[in-house]
Amino acid sequence: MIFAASLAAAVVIVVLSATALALWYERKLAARMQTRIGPQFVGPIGLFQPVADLLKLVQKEEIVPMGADRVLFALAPPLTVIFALAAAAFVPLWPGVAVVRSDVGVLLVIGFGGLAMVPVWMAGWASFNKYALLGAMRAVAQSISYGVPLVLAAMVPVILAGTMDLDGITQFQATHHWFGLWPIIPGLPAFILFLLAMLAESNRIPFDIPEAESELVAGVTTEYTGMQFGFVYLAEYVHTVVGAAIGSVMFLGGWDGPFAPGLHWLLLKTLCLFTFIYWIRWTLVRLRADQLMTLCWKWLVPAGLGLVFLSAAWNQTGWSR
Amino acid sequence: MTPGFIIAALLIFAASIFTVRSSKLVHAVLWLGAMLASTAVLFIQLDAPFLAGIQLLLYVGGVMTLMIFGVMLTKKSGDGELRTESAPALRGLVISLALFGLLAGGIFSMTNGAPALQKPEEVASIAASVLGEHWLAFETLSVLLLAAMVGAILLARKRDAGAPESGKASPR
Amino acid sequence: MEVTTPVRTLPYRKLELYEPEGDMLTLQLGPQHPSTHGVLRIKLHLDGEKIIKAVPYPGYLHRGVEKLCEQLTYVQMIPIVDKDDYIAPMHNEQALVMAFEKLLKIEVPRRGQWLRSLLSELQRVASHIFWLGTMSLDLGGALGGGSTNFIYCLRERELILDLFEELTGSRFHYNTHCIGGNRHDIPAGWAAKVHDAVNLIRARLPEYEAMSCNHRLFIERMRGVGVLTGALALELGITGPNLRASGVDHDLRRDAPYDAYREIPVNVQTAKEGDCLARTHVRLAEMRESLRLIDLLIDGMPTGPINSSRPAKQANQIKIPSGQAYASLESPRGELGTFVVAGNGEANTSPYRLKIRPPSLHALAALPYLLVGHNVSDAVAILGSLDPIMGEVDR
Amino acid sequence: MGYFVDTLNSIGATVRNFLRPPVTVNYPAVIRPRPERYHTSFALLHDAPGDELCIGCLACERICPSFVIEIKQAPKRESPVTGKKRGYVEAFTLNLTACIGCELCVQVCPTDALVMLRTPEKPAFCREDLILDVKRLYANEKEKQAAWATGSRLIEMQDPNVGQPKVEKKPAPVAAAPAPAVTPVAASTPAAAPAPVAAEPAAAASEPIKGAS
Repeated sequence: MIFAASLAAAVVIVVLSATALALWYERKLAARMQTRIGPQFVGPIGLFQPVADLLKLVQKEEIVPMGADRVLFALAPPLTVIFALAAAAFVPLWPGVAVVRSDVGVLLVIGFGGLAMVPVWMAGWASFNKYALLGAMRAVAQSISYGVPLVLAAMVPVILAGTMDLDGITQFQATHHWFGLWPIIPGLPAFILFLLAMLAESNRIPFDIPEAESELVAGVTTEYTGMQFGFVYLAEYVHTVVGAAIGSVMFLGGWDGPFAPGLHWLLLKTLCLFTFIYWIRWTLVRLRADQLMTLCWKWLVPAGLGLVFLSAAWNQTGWSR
Repeated sequence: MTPGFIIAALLIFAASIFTVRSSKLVHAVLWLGAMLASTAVLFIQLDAPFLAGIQLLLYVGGVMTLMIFGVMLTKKSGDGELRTESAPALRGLVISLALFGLLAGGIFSMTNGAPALQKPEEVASIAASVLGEHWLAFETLSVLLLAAMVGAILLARKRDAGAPESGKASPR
Repeated sequence: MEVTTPVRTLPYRKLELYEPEGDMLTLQLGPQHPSTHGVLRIKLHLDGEKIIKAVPYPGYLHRGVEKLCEQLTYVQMIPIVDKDDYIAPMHNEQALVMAFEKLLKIEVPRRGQWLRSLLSELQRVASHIFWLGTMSLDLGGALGGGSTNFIYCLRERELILDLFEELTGSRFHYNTHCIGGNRHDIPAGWAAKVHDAVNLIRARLPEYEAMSCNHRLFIERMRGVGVLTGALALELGITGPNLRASGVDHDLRRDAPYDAYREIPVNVQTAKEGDCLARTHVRLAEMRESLRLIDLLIDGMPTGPINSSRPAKQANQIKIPSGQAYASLESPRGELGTFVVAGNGEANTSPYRLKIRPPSLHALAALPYLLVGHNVSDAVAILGSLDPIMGEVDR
Repeated sequence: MGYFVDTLNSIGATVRNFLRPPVTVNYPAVIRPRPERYHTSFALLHDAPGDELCIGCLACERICPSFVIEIKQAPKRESPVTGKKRGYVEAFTLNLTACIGCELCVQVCPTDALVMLRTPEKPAFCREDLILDVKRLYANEKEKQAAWATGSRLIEMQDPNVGQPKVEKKPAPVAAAPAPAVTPVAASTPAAAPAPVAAEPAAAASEPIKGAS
């Protein structure tokens, strides 16, 4: 119990500091892609920029718009962070160790991922702002739509490994192959599908229509100021970092690696996935809401169903047993 | 009667009361969500994480979303004027007491006859029972859901075709 | 060019009379909004996310330039109008100066003409490349691929601004046109730099296209969105790339040639579809055409004076007696014209009335027709693709 | 599938740019090379014997489109150098906050007294810092590098009768012959995308830059 609690605290600290680092990393990455330099003045090569940002946000006045639902408005930002962090509890850190080991880890992770929509909607509704409301509407629609391909893509490793335990999936991959590499046919497409759905669930470009800043100013965060905005902003990054971690656990073997399996491999893979996600983000333009739905329901969901079917068929061949 | 159970039960109880008593529909929906989430806590304490996951995914995620959509689609301008009305107290009391009695009777009659849960639930056993023993019910349910989905789509289509196209709206 | 539809019976006329009723969401897009290209307010009546009525309200950037010009002398006006179309100041100056020259019947020397055309084409490339950047920004967001392309485009625009800076000493308030010619002559080594910049931009154009209009995501956002028919465009007085993208082959550089365009033929770029994608393609094609013209102009630059009249040594040096004239040129946004009624009081040093015809204002007039039936997201794309510059609209 | 191909293409574009050197110029630390004709602030000049050049003719005040120049003429008096009677200026106020940098005042100056500066401007902390009076204008002459343009040069460049103006001619240093400083600017700027200008600093380097860093 004490071990689990201290591990949980450690994971929260690690995830939050990784998120802070991710903020800096993304800004540096984007700057270099745009032939700029990026943050460079706060700390060595701008490493403390997130700290400076945080200090700035903390100083700022928190304004509650007139007519807003005060309770929901105040409650929503911390909740976004909590729900985003909750999924991190199930990530197996090294063989056999996670904050929460559960037989149905995949299900719970996806469940918490789906829950993240609720505070976003709360924020949008409570802001008493039309842009925020439109953003909330889009966020809810997008979240439930992309939950379906996300579950379907997650089903593929579950079926292949024969377990819903995240650690079990990783261990299966350690003794066989990583699902992103083999079996190629349900594995790799499922990985891509998972990435796409995860991008959509965490509102990253090209699926960031809930906060499309050129249309909806800032979506649900329009009315938020100061640290409340900081929470929502932080939650997005936590969501992406945790999502990348889960993606690497489910498809890239998690802590498994050529030498000395352990946490470092998980972090490295998470970093790679994170880089990929952000590279995509700083390269593409965003979809329109209706195109997003078309992509989801006409392409990704059927593809996911097909992949689930294929992986079931693959399992029947008995390749692994 | 572990402390965990008491906390969860109190949570459920309070959330239910607030769900009923909230004058704002949005708050009622969110309290309902809280109530469903507390139920998931109960499942976890019963060593049924699968059910807890399903509860989170389907009830808190899915049902809540449906409610939210209902709220959003009925009132678009978002001016927070959505109010709920409670039924007259006496009628409400009678109905809820009757319902409580019915449910309690059912639950007690069940637990008295059935043996207590022996071992923690396993996903595999649930899967086996759903896809083996109860496959007919399972498949029938899926067909029913499919029919409901097709019906919903058809209904939505019909209303859409009947509505005047906004671009062609004529001057008053 | 022929309009067969009787203009007054066009169906979209009725839109103006349509009053949305019932439980509709009214969204004020702007005046403070990230993608209204300045301060424009558009009132959108929404059904869900579908626009059922759109009313643009310009005027938030009104600075009274026309009225101010009635107080200033002819020499003083030229740097003032720089700020109208702040993406292409070169054309503002030239359109103004051309009207005065028409009244005074001054002919610009050949070198001056070629220099003006060269500057005009450079500015056109700068303007279009800036437009491509902002268009990506509108579609991709300030925190996404859009901003990456935006920065690429601005980086290349800097090259041209550097050239202007070297020629005129400033990056924005050029004040390089004067009545009768130009104020600044080409410095040593400038021609080679122009060639370098042109080659660099030409080489990098495919990169921007890969980031924007060759990418299927971008195409899907643009194709079939905001279709502007040629008839509507002509009725509203839309000119420039917006008109040419609607299948109307009209370009003042060819149809009413001025300056060096009398000697160098311009290949006018058109497209049929009239949607946002067509406007993108036309602008990109024009950019390539302008790069070709720049090479020709800088290579064939004649020698001689750049100015045909005595340079200004005092404020009231130029006096224009009563008369009126309209002169227009093809700015990156279309026909930019100046109508001047000269003769204000005894001194004749300032005009009685000066009217600038901004192409962007006419493009904005199409918004109520183009936006209806599209999403909020499309509203941003359509507004961006029309390339309105609010400084020019409101003046 | 096309989406993936197109996405790979655009990723290719970003990767190419990722590998290019950054174009950022760290402004206060590094100052990009200013071209020869670059102009920011103003200065009033003395002639070679040391007399003030400005005769208070009001030409610049009259032509300024944004009316930022205010001149108070001094009564005519004898020049301490030549002994001839000529006009002087008592107060010369130039409000930089509204200046649009059109250079018309420089062009009309009959004695080449008013010039603009090539020294990059520094931000000011209050508006009063941006209002240049006679003292500041003459101080600018001593401290900063004058721009290329003077009245006579601009007129010569535009004069229709001269024909091809002699722009290639190296302009003599104007303001009190500043010591030819090195150009740290061109060297320290990274050779980046605005290469055509940065790579060919011949025109810019010919003019000594003072106080650039």
